[in-house]
Amino acid sequence: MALDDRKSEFTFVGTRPDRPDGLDKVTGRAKFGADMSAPGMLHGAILRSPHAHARIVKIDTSKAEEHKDVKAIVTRADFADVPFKPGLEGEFWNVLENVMAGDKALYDGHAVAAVAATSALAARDALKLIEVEYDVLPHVTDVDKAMAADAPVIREGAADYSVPQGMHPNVVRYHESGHGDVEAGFAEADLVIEDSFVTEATHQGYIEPHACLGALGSDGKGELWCCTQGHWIVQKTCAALLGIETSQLRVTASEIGGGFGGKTTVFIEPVALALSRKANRPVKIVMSRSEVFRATGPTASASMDVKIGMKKDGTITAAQGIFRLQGGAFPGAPGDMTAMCAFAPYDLTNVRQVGYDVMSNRPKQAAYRAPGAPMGAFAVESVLDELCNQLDLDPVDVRLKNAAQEGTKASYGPRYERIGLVETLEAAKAHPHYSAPLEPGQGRGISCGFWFNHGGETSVSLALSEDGSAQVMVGTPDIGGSRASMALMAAEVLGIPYENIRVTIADTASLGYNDVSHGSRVTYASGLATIKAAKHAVEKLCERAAAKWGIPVDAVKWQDGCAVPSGPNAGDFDPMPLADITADMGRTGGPISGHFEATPEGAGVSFGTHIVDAEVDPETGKTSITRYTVIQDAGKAIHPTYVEGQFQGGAAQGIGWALNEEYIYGDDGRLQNSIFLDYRIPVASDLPMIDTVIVEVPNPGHPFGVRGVGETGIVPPLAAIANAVSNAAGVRMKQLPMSPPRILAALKANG
Amino acid sequence: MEFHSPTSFAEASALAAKATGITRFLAGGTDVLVQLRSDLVTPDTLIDIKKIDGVGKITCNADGSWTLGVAVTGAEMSEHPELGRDWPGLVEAMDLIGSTQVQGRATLAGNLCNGSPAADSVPAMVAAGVTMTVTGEDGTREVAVEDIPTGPGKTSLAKGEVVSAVNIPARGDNGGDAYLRFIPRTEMDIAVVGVGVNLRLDGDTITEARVSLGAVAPTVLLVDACAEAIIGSTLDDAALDALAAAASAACNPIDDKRGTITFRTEVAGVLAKRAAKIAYARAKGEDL
Amino acid sequence: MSKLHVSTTVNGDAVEYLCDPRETLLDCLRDKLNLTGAKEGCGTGDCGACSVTVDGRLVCSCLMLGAEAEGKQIETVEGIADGDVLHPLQKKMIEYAALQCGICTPGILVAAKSLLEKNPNPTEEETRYWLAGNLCRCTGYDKIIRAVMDTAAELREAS
Amino acid sequence: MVEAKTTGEVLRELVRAHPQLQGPIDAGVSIAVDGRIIASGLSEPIAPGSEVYLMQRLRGG
Repeated sequence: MALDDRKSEFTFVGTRPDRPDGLDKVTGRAKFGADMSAPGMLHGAILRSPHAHARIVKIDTSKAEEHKDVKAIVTRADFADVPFKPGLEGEFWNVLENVMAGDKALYDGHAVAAVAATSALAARDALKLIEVEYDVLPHVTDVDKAMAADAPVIREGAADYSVPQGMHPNVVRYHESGHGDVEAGFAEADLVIEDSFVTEATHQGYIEPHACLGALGSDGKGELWCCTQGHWIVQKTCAALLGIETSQLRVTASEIGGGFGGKTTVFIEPVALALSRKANRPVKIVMSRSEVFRATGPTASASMDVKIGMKKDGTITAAQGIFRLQGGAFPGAPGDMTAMCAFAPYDLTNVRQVGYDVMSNRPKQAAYRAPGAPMGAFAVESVLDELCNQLDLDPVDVRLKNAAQEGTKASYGPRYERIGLVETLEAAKAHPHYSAPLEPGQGRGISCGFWFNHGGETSVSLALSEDGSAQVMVGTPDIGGSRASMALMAAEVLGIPYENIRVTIADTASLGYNDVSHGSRVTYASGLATIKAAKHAVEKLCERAAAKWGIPVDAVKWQDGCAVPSGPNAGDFDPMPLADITADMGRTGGPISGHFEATPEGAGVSFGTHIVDAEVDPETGKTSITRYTVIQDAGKAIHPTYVEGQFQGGAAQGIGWALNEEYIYGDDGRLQNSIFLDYRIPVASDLPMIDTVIVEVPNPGHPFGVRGVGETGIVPPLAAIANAVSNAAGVRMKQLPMSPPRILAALKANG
Repeated sequence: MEFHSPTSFAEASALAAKATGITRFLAGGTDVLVQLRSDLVTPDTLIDIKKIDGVGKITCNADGSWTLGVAVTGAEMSEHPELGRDWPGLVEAMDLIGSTQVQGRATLAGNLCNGSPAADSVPAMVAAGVTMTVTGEDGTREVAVEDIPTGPGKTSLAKGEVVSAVNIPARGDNGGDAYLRFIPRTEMDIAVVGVGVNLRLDGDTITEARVSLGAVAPTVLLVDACAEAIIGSTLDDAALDALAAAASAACNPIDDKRGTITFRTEVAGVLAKRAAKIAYARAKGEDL
Repeated sequence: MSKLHVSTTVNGDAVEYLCDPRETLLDCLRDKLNLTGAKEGCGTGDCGACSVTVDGRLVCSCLMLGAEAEGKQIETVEGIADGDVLHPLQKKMIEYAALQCGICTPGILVAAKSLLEKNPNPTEEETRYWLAGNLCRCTGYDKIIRAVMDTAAELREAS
Repeated sequence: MVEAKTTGEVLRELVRAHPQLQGPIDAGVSIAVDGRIIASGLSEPIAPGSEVYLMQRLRGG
């Protein structure tokens, strides 16, 4: 799309005003998923499989039905008949099968039945009265084992067109890309290092468990309130799973208590609606934390082989990676994303990458912040660090030497537009952290990271009020302060104060389709749409001013919140402020609004470089992170404080993933650590302050230069921390998390 | 579930004695409520003992020993100036359990009766020689802490018996205690290994010692071999190595989500040394 | 399973409710008193989103039964502001952008207020350890810690 | 070799010339035109001499 309206001097953008929902959120007034209730409301609860893999022989609900407080029970039979297709093509079927098991329970925690009762306790009690007869089947939860010839087959026919002949049926998608001749490249190298790496599945770990309140009638009309990253996908999916028309279901997104990719699909929402339809009363379902861990989307686990050749001067001659990702009992593990992102920071003549999407008896993976990218970066950047160590080269210099720039043919194919990787590396090199001395026992690591960023379907409306204030309706749930960013961008275009703009997350009945708040797309795409919608309104404001002045509309321009005459023959009029035009808009042609809808296609890829210091206790293998610096290209920071927050949050999640977070399965295929006590996300005392540097290399695909910032920040930490820990411990750590038992074992093995 | 709030231990004991099904006493509730909520244990009878007179008191007796009510929380122990001066290791062990919020509720008796081998306060109590007063239908008896847990989630308390007081010995002269645990984070974890050390000096020489290990066996262990390794020494390197070896040798752990057998065995020795050094310094009057 | 009648005081208001003995204080605050500011993030006392004070003591309301609230003084996030005047901590949380999604914010505020009442001059380490039971997944804690410490400094100056 | 002036035409012409591409295209592809990744738009113009690159459709978190 033409960006004839690019802007680089700003009045409002780049300032740091208070967020519009701040007061609600510090007073407890903000309504999150579980905070809504309705007259006559019932409470739902879901019965889940205790087995990793089992045929469901029989479900006897008769005793539960006799419970006096039970008003409805649903099983798979209460959902629509959605067609099965291989791969991601049949995603509705995959989601339905995940939401409520069909013939088989495919993982520990898989939903098999649900109850609605007059209280939450009664619903839980009633679950215990449902008798399920299982025929337990062999299971597999490890990615390498799931690909082995003797692995139990999760589902025949799930593989799509991409999978080469002869692979195990659990391999359901395959990706291969690259360019040049890697063998020739390895032959040119002075040193080639090839190594294998493993990462465990982690959970997005949002503090708000999934919650929803649904009402659906036998007339096919429904209402749904839920915490989600995207209520249109909820609307579309629920309608498909329940066999109703999409437009008859109105979905309102609550305030959302974190998502990080994990709330981009549905789990309990169709169940609440099915129960509601059966009971003819509103039904609320709130997941427990244990249900969140067992039955919502963790990320994929990975097993990876990376081989890189380098010359003595640091030039990379060839790079190859094989990335096997396990995404639970459904297609979707982002092996393709891992492969495409792994080498993306570098300008490579010879590169080849292969990604596998493998099924196992685990919950269906969901996106988690730059899905797939952190694992690949861990493997690649670890090998790069080892090459630097062995060739005695500075790790930042080597990355600078090989860094991708504008015009570089990316490892995944296309050529880059203007990008900011070099700028982040130069900032890293100049940062005092990089040259600060280390204490004994400490090590320093650096890593680069890449993420594509995303545009996506977007629709925004803006309406002006008579008093000259503006309301903006956007369709992307605000997870981290995006209402403030939207208001800043609208203020910039309209020329009215930030405080005079109210941004609302519209429900599905109030706006056209909006893609999910994911892919770091909100500030980019909803921002772009907000800017365009505001410009649309400005055009109308100029028309009204022209009519009032009696001059042609092209003789009016918009400046600092006022219509002003433009050009030599426009006439001599005082600037007409926005509020003067809206004051009598009812009498001068009616309401003034702006609208914009599109799929913006210039998201602009993003790079970051992280520096981290770690200290390892050689006697116990315990690691502490002593210093952390995030440097990332934001294109243009609309609200810099929230950009910093995204950087810091990404780093913190990466620290958890690198050091302690993991899905631990027992031999029985059951998840062992489904509470926050045992699934160890970082606590306040685990972390240092996290320093940030915002690099601004404007994205040519956004009027203000915005690049998304939400996801790239979690790509470098795994590798940066692994490099720091490896350098501190004197032994290369190849498995995440680098928990103390693993570090101590590596230290012992190393003598 | 029936809920009772008796006003005496005799009443509490009687309620428990006649109850059928699963009975739990509710002090801080930080374990009972978690088990209730997760449907692990849903008691048929829950007896809240916090309405009983005196359960919130910390008393220093004339002989220097201490009596703590069973509802005294970790936070109250940490805030008590003299208790922490006498038994810093014990107070710190209690303080390690959970968050500030959990400290506002959790109790020594609850931590003990939950029966977890990884309970942080228990090795510290064992090392300190703490006893529990137990009230049953036939009156009260005094039981050493190490004799109460019999396995994960199990205790030696009979039906109708309830812990009614915590008795901490007099500190006496030239003594010091310490408790260290290993967790992967800095807070909010269950001990992977825990070590409590309590010792007394004559000059520079250790004359008495009790060393206790947590999370390395089905119950918290009182390890005589550890004590023997350092008694008679000035905690020189040889004694420390012997202590570490004895600690590791006493371990009988499992591989689980929190740690491996190898790791626990190794780290038990490491922590035993570190804890002994702290206890020794405290016995010397150094402020740690 | 008969219900228990509980009389208690929440944010200075005398309230009563009937609860099942299995219901937590958090259940009662949210479902019976419609005080939904305290959140259930875990139900096991590990996340702190349900933090309240009971007789001045910071606790997780998910780790206390509704029945135990009889006769107590309970303070929740809804009681932190004084009428239309925000508490300095609330102001600083907004000013520092110390919240992203905001689900942990009520618990952080209750816990931080309790810290500053007990220790008006906490170090960064003391602040971090006091708040270790309040999980935040969005911010990396940096801005939260800064907001709390700056509030402490401001309150010290004002007093 | 296909002739096309927009992203949509590229996909149509590709399937016409290579029917085996129907599967991958149905499964979702993005087209990069001179480096800019077009996630879904069918009407994005392709200038003569542009570099066009087909990728599996990107997903975000």
